[in-house]
Amino acid sequence: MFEKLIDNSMAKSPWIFHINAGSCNGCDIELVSVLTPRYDAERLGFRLTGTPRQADIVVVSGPITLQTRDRLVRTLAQVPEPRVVVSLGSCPRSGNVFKGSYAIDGPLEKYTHVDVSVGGCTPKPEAIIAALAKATEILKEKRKEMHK
Amino acid sequence: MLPYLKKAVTNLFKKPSTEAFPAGDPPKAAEGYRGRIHYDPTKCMNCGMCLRVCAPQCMHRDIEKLENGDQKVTFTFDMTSCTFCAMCADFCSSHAITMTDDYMIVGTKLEDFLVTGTMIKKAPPKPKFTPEQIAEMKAKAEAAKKAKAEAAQNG
Amino acid sequence: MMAVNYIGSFALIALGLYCMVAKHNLIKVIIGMGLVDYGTNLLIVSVGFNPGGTAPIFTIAELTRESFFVDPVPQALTLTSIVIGACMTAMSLSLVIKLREQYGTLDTRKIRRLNG
Amino acid sequence: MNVLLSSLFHVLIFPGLLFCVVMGVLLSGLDRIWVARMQRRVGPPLLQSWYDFLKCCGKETIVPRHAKKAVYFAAPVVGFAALISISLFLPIAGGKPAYSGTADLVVILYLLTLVSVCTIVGASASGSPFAGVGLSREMVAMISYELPFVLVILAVSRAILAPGDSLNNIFSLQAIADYQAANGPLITRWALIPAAIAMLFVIPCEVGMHPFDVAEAETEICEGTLAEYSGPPLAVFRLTHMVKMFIMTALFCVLFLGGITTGIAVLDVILFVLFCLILTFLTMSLPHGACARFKVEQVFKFYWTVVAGLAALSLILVWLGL
Amino acid sequence: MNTFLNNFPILAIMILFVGAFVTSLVGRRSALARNGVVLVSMTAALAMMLALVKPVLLDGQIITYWLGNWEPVEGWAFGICLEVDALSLFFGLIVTVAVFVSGVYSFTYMNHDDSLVNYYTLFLMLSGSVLGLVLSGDLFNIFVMVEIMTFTAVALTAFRNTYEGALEGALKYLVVGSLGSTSLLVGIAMLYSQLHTLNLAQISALIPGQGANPVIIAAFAFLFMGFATKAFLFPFQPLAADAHAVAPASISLMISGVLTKCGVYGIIRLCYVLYENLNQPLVQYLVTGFGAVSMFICVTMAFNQHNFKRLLAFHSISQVGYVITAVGLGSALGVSAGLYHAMNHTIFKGLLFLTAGAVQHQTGSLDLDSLGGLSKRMPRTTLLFLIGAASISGLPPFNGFASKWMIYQAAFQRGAATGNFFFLFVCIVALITSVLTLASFIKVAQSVFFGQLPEQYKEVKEVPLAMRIPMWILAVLCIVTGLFPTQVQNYLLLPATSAAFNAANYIDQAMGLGYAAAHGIATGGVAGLMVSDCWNPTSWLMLLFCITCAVAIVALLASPNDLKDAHISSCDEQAEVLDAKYESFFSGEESVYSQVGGSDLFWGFKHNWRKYFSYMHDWHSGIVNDYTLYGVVAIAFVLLACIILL
Repeated sequence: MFEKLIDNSMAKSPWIFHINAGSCNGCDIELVSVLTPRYDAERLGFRLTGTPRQADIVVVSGPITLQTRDRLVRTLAQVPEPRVVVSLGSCPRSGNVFKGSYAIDGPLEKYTHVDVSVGGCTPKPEAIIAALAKATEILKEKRKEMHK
Repeated sequence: MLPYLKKAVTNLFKKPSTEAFPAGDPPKAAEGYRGRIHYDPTKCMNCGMCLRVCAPQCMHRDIEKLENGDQKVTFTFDMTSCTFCAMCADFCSSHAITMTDDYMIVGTKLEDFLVTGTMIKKAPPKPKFTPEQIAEMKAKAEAAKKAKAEAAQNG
Repeated sequence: MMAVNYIGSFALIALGLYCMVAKHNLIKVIIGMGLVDYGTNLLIVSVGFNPGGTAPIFTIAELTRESFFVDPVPQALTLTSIVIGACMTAMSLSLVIKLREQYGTLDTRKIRRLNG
Repeated sequence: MNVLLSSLFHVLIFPGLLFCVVMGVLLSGLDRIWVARMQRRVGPPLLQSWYDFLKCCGKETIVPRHAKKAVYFAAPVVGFAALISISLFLPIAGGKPAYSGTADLVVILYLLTLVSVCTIVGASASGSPFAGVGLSREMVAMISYELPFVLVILAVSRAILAPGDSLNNIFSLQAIADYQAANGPLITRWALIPAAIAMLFVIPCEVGMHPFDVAEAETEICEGTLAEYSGPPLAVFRLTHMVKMFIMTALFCVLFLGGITTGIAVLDVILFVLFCLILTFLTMSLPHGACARFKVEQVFKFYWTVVAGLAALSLILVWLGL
Repeated sequence: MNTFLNNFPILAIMILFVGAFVTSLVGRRSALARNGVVLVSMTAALAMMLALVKPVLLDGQIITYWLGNWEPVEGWAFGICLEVDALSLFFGLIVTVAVFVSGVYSFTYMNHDDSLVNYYTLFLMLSGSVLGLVLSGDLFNIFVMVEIMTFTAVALTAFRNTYEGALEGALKYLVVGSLGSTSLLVGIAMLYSQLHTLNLAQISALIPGQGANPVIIAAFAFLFMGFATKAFLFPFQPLAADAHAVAPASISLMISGVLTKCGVYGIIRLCYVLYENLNQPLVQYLVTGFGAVSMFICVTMAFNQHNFKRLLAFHSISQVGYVITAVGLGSALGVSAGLYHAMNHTIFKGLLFLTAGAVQHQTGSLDLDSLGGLSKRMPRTTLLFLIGAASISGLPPFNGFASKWMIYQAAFQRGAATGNFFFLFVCIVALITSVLTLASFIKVAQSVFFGQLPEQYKEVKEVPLAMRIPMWILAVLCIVTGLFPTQVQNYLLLPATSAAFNAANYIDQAMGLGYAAAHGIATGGVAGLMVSDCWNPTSWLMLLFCITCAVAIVALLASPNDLKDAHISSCDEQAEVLDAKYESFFSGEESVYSQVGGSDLFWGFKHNWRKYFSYMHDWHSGIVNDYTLYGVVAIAFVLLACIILL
């Protein structure tokens, strides 16, 4: 009977867990700047958590280098069920300028279904906020299917 | 012990400096911001410079031969692979590629990120005469010139 | 005159304690324990001494009003205390023998695996 | 029968579950807003903590391989129950406490210890190395705030003890409430001012608020004690964290601001809530907005020297009969 | 009242000694016979003690039994008497219950060892001598029983002599133990020199007449230090640590649960019945001071131990420190709190030692740094350990809480009544020690039972049922005495405390009526004691009720039924699915074995106190001479203090 209530609150308090799969830290700084006073994602209930166990939205940044590949896969597996994967910037989706290099191992699509992507080599915080907002809707949809 | 106590308390009474983005429309990007690529197929002359100069090879060109020798060229720019360095825009001599200031490159499917444009590259105009005709015309011209020269001498 | 006994016993005890505290050889420590024990035995015996009293061995017939004995109870105590002292020494020596086998030395400064 | 009914009411509604949860959510929401405003940002909506709780309830619970399932699930619930039963001992808004045994303060002290122990045993049962580090830090934090907390309790119970008094129930909250009803809140006795200040410092460390939240430091040790928790157990742990804010501020009000009552029950409760809000701002939001997280041994050194000194000072003053 | 009941005390002691003798005879041939004899003698002694409960505790009678029927002649006691009043029966009960539990435990625990005949002979001798000490009413008889107790305890400590350090621990125990016995003997000799009698009742009648006779006061100092050695108080606590670390678990239970209680019994008998001088402030300071110092030092020492049993040993001394502090307060509530804590201590410390024994029996190691995650393989032992740890650290529903709460109450009350800072300081030290106890037991829980299971203990199995039964007996006792403090107070503690205060009745029973009055001993007594009813069943029900409604809410919110299975997904042991989902989060790394436990816990606390900890580490140097030196210095200090100030 609380299901509808829980679904709404799922969209209202999405917690972000950030995985840096070898990124140049441009996107990482942008993601963290989303929580600063200027852009303040906390208005929408976002909160950066330390463990995948407490994460709803997993934000991946950086081309999946060989070193981070199995760590990425292992961490993604440890996120509890209704979860959404957001790829930040161009690298996860296509490997950006590192495409074809020996050190990276393919787009993020190979490992999980990427729900929302943000283009831009360091996307602007507003773009990230828009993406995260879209991610919360998808989260809500997933939660609905989960208990239907 | 609490160095920023005064700052914290005074901030309490100031207006929060947060943008109202999700509420209002997204603020305009800075002037000259290298955002999403805009491709104007009409200006493009399929010289391929952008392809050569693009580091992440985010462009893809496929050429389709039409019956009258024209080429139907479609360019697809993959925004998720572009680094927005605007090299293509600089090298494009016909300024077909320009960088807009649209930074909202957000999407769920791949198609949201593709900028495509197709142009028909006219085949170069066929010479009106075939090479034999040209040879003929040349021979006629020389004959006429010779005839005029003899007329001038006779005259 | 009685003071000599008491001084003697406390001297013995003090000597024994010095031996237990200062000596680093286990055998000497056990000798110290023995000395302390003899000191206390001497103390208990001398507690029960009444000057001029005879040995408390008598038959009911000889028991008269003015027969004056030495107090027998401390002597009984001393007997048990001597027995206890003896088996204490015996047990500690057996422990020392086993320790010598295990640790290879009798120096207390080396037998200190249980510390901290 | 009405004893059962009234105890049901006490447990479930007024000083018990509902009141505590509502107050906890309110205080936690306000705290996050105040901290945001201090950083000149808008801050989350008021009921954000409630949404967090509901969302966690909706999530899947993954029990890791090294975890001990029984203790993993029991720890949050027992901790939460112990916390709620503390609220039964508190004479909220000057009224009679729902349940007053003889020496409530020691019982409250130990129930608070039980709550922290449940967090620690829960972390230990989840078997993750981060949780191991988290529980060791939580224990050090507990040791550090226990000394001043004890000194404050001794000072307060000595203060209300008139010389000729019967020495039987010394640590009882009822006696404290009566004393304050008779001659004004304890904070007005100047000998107890250092104890009140010490208590103000103890509250954030006990609750685990930002400057002293060495146990659940998200950045350094990945959520510390809650590293392996997800779903409903995590929801209960976060609810315990919220309700603890209310319980500790309520305890301060009961100990030091007891006597201020206006007679009308509803008005008293509102006054009580107002005190709790002010206290939350003073003790938890302000330090959170103003300074960064302490290191573990700094927390310990700070509490055992400065705060314990304050409490001991007031204990000595009270002991000399001032 | 020369009923058969009258000679139960001597019968109980004799049965145990005869049992020892018979086991050594019968034991050679068959193990079953040996175990049978041991079991019979233990249960007989326990039954007799329980039979005595009705007359002595409830009706307040005092049973005296003159050995060899040497009744006192015209007011002068010659014979040796056993005098069982409520106080000694209280301790007698603790002793027999602990003996029974430890005996049953050792049937299965010792099956790895050989030459069990000697073990059981010594074991029965130990229990017989301890029971004799508690029941006897004659001073020299107490000394003899103390000697037997020390010898058997030393022999049993060194029972597993191949074990590393066993002989060393036994030798140190013997050497410093002999120091304590000698001081006891010197005290008795001094007393005898002045009073010419050894009967406790008569001594307590004659002492007030002596007034400030220096020899009597010196005797008090020696006797106090003798009993303090047996209770392993402050300067003697390294002995206990060494002895426990190496002794088998059932013997550690005996040493910590029973031997220390005999030291406590001796001190109570000495201060309350013989000298009745605990109303003088100096003696209160002395006894409470000793208790507080040993309480604090032992808990901090226990804080960074690496051996499970050595940690438990230090804790048992710190809990005995609690008891001595409570007893030293001199108030009725203090003594009853002390007795209550003594009983609780034997129960939960016994339980903890048995769990330590179970861990050693299954994994073979006791090192806190190398164990871990045993809760997966030994779930019931973990539950028992948690019960023991919860009660020793004084968490509400368990028995530690009730007795510790009474100790704080008594200390604070004493402080408030007399108005001096010493008792307040003691109360604060007591509260801080209780937190540190909780800290070190959380350390043990994390490094032994929870956390990750190392490779070599993968196949560890649960302890056989025969070993768990005694543990369950103690666990149930833990919970029962914790839940009903009022009943325990009225039936057990009140008679024992009034017996301690009412020396006159003790004297009259032994020496004939009117003897006490003739020597001007006021008939003290104890009015009804205010008791910690704050934790009676109704509040316990309240907490249970809160738990159920909390669980209901979470279950309701979280999981509609179809989501149930998908919702709580935990990996079952059999299908060791190596899916990373159930690995613990290692920030992405392969989850290697990385147990956070043992000595690297509580870094913040240890870092701040590192100078203190390193000093204390060196203080326990392990050299026999140092320990003897500490003992001698302590005896000298107490002697001087008594003579000058008393």
